[in-house]
Amino acid sequence: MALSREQIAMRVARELKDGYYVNLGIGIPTLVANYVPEGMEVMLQSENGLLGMGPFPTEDEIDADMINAGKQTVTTLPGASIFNSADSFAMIRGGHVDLTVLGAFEVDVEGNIASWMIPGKLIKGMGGAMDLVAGAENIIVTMTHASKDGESKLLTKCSLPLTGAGCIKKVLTDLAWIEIEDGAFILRERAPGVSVEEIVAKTAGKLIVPEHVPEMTF
Amino acid sequence: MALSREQIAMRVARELKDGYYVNLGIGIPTLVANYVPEGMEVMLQSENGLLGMGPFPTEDEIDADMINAGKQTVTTLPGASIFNSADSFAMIRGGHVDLTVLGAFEVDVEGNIASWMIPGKLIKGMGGAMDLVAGAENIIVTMTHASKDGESKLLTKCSLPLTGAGCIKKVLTDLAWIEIEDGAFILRERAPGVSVEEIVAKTAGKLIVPEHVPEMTF
Amino acid sequence: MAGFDKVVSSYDEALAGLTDNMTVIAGGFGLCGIPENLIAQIRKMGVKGLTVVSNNCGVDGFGLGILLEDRQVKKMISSYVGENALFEQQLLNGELEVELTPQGTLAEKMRAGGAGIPAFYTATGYGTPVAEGKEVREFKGRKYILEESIVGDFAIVKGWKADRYGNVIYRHTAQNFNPLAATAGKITVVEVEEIVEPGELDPTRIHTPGIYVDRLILGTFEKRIEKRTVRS
Amino acid sequence: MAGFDKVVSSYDEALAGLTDNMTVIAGGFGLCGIPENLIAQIRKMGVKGLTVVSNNCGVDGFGLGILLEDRQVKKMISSYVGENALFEQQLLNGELEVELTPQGTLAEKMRAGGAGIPAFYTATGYGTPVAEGKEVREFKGRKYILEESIVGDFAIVKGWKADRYGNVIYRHTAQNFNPLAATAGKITVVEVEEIVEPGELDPTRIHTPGIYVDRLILGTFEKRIEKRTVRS
Repeated sequence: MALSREQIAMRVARELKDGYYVNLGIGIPTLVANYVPEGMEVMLQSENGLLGMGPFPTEDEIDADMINAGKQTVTTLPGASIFNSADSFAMIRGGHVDLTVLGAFEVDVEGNIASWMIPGKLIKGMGGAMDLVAGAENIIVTMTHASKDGESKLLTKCSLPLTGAGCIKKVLTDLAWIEIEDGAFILRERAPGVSVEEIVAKTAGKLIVPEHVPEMTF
Repeated sequence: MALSREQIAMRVARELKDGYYVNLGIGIPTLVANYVPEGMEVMLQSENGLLGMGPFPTEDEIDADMINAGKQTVTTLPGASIFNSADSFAMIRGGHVDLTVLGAFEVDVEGNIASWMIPGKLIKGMGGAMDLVAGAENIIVTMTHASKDGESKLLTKCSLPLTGAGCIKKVLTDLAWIEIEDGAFILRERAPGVSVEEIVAKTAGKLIVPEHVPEMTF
Repeated sequence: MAGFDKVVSSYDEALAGLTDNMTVIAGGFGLCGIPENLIAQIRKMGVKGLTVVSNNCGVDGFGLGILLEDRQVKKMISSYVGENALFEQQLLNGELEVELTPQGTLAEKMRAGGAGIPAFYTATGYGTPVAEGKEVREFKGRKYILEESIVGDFAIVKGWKADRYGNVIYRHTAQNFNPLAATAGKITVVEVEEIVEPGELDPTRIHTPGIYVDRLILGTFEKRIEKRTVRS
Repeated sequence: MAGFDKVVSSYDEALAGLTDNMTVIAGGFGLCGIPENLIAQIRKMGVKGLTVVSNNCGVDGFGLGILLEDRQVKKMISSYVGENALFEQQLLNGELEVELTPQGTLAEKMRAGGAGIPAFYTATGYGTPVAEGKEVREFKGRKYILEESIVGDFAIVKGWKADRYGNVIYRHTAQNFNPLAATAGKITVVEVEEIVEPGELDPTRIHTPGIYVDRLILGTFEKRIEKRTVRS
């Protein structure tokens, strides 16, 4: 069965390491914060200028001047720091964030990613996503494997305007954990109960299937 | 008679305006702070990261962590701000300082200035001087008109390695107030009792002498 | 000490000199830390043909969004259209020129504008539509694009506290683009919640030194919250 | 929370991994805000062939000056030789390679190194020996030169207070180059006068967020004054 939003977050959380500074994109990536393993600490960076983001506030704590990059009201944890947008992106562009998790419309076998516009139809803008994918060494893209119409989002070549070129190496979809190497997707893990055949069928770009593809367990 | 150090500072101080942010170089320029006209306020920028520099401290106030760009112990005035070196030079390079006063070895009719090294003999380094002359619109150079051997320091072309090219428009020497325009020095004022002839004799670069050259009064 | 007293007493005075076709750089991220009264004053003045540099363009009916309603904006330089329907509609219709700029590049362009740096290289946007028409250059085996700085005729900024000399501090994440915008305006106007005496703010914690501030005004703020999220 | 605890307990540990021929970026201006114990540790370690990036090179017998005595420095990248006789002598003799760099350019090179900006344009140094071999380019009618960023194998930094997570604040003008150096080291080591618990430092006044700091050590400091000036 396809992974739930929560399972996607749980699987991403297994990539965390103690002491990681992490930037979590809007949507599913945000949920990763709920699944940080016991005994491990990570610190969340929000690109609007906050390192050490805490949980949402209580009603009493709500403060219009304290938001995250998704414009949600948040809190800070002890040891947090707050800075301007240039300093925030200096941190990101300079490669100081250990892990970035973000969503996408499409990725391809060259590690390209498209996530910010569908010409003639939807223009969200790139926000900080172009900086994040250009600055981070370690990026996980989370997205559904295929559109509602069954169109694969893992392509030979992205069809939409790019967010970044050749920067993605790890993709977690609702069906599979995939790595990108030497111009191909490599199927590393599959969602519980999802067959290799289904993943192959729903992957448009070249997919390498190792002999053994373990099933994720939760 | 040639101007004293104090008179040079006094003359420069006449160029101040109320509300000016001013950077004063090491040496004579520093003395300008002592002659700010009554009822006028200027704020001193020190390029090591201080805006709103105050006088030297009393013995009790001395603090190793509070110095100016000349490495002298100083104090701050109410309304001061302290920042890092990149922010300090952002302020300077970005043209936010209203007036810069600094010394030099030589200037020439093209507005070039040399102030940081004498090849094979003396290397002080440029410190912040190259940034200051490149960033400021309004610069006053203070220096002696000629060396002890009588060699002019106002030249057709600087002989020493430059600090900045085409950036100087105002020079105050111990003999004269000179402006630089269209490839020539223009004699605007002379020191009390100093003749136009003496100034002409000690100026190597092309010097335009207006019909009337007022004597400075103190 | 009149020379350093940046305080003006009316919003008319605060934006005096702002005319049609000027470039205005605005601080704020989403609706957080936006100079809401200065924006309202721009609407009231009715100036047209503006180029507005701001990460977002407010929302429908609040913040910079109100300038779209009256078609006062010719061009937006922003990173995010997001959920602003009028912004997206005017953009898709071609009524509004938009230069979409990555958020970090936008922040750095403002900083560079204030810092006398005309251009810098960044890997951000390389290989994307953002790179179109821009120089590509390799440093140490990696490709970068050249981005030019931004300077505004006016910068409009929302601070928390300031002293009369224009030294400003920002509150929490309402800082965002504000100190950068402040450096990049030919005329920088700051509105704040509180004005204190010089010396009351700790010199080492001033975010915007007064040298960048031309006019300072005391305002009252709605501080609308865009996404009110709470934990149970 | 071991992952964010940056505190080490000895200077040996603080600079472990520093070897011959590495590049070290040092904070400080003159003798103000210099990482004096980390410098002393480098002398003790006896590493050679260093490239040292620092505005000054201390004075004879104190600060970075002590590394010149033992010929540990192959190259200095600095803006000011000043009154350091040994520095000037080794430079004039050709024993020491020196890349004289304008102070503001040096600061910006460090910031750019930490910020992932490989190069930027500045008017500083145009038409001077500093421009030799560098690209000249015109923007809006003015000439600028291209300057590349600096990254160090190590950055050595002197802070005032820090928490265990490595959030640092600096005292007065001892800030200077320190926060810039801190961003530009592959390994950044900070020595401070006081270590406090996370949460004690106001988040909006932290000069160096802990993300930049790899190792933190508590030191005691002589804080020598270079020019003791007093008013009567």
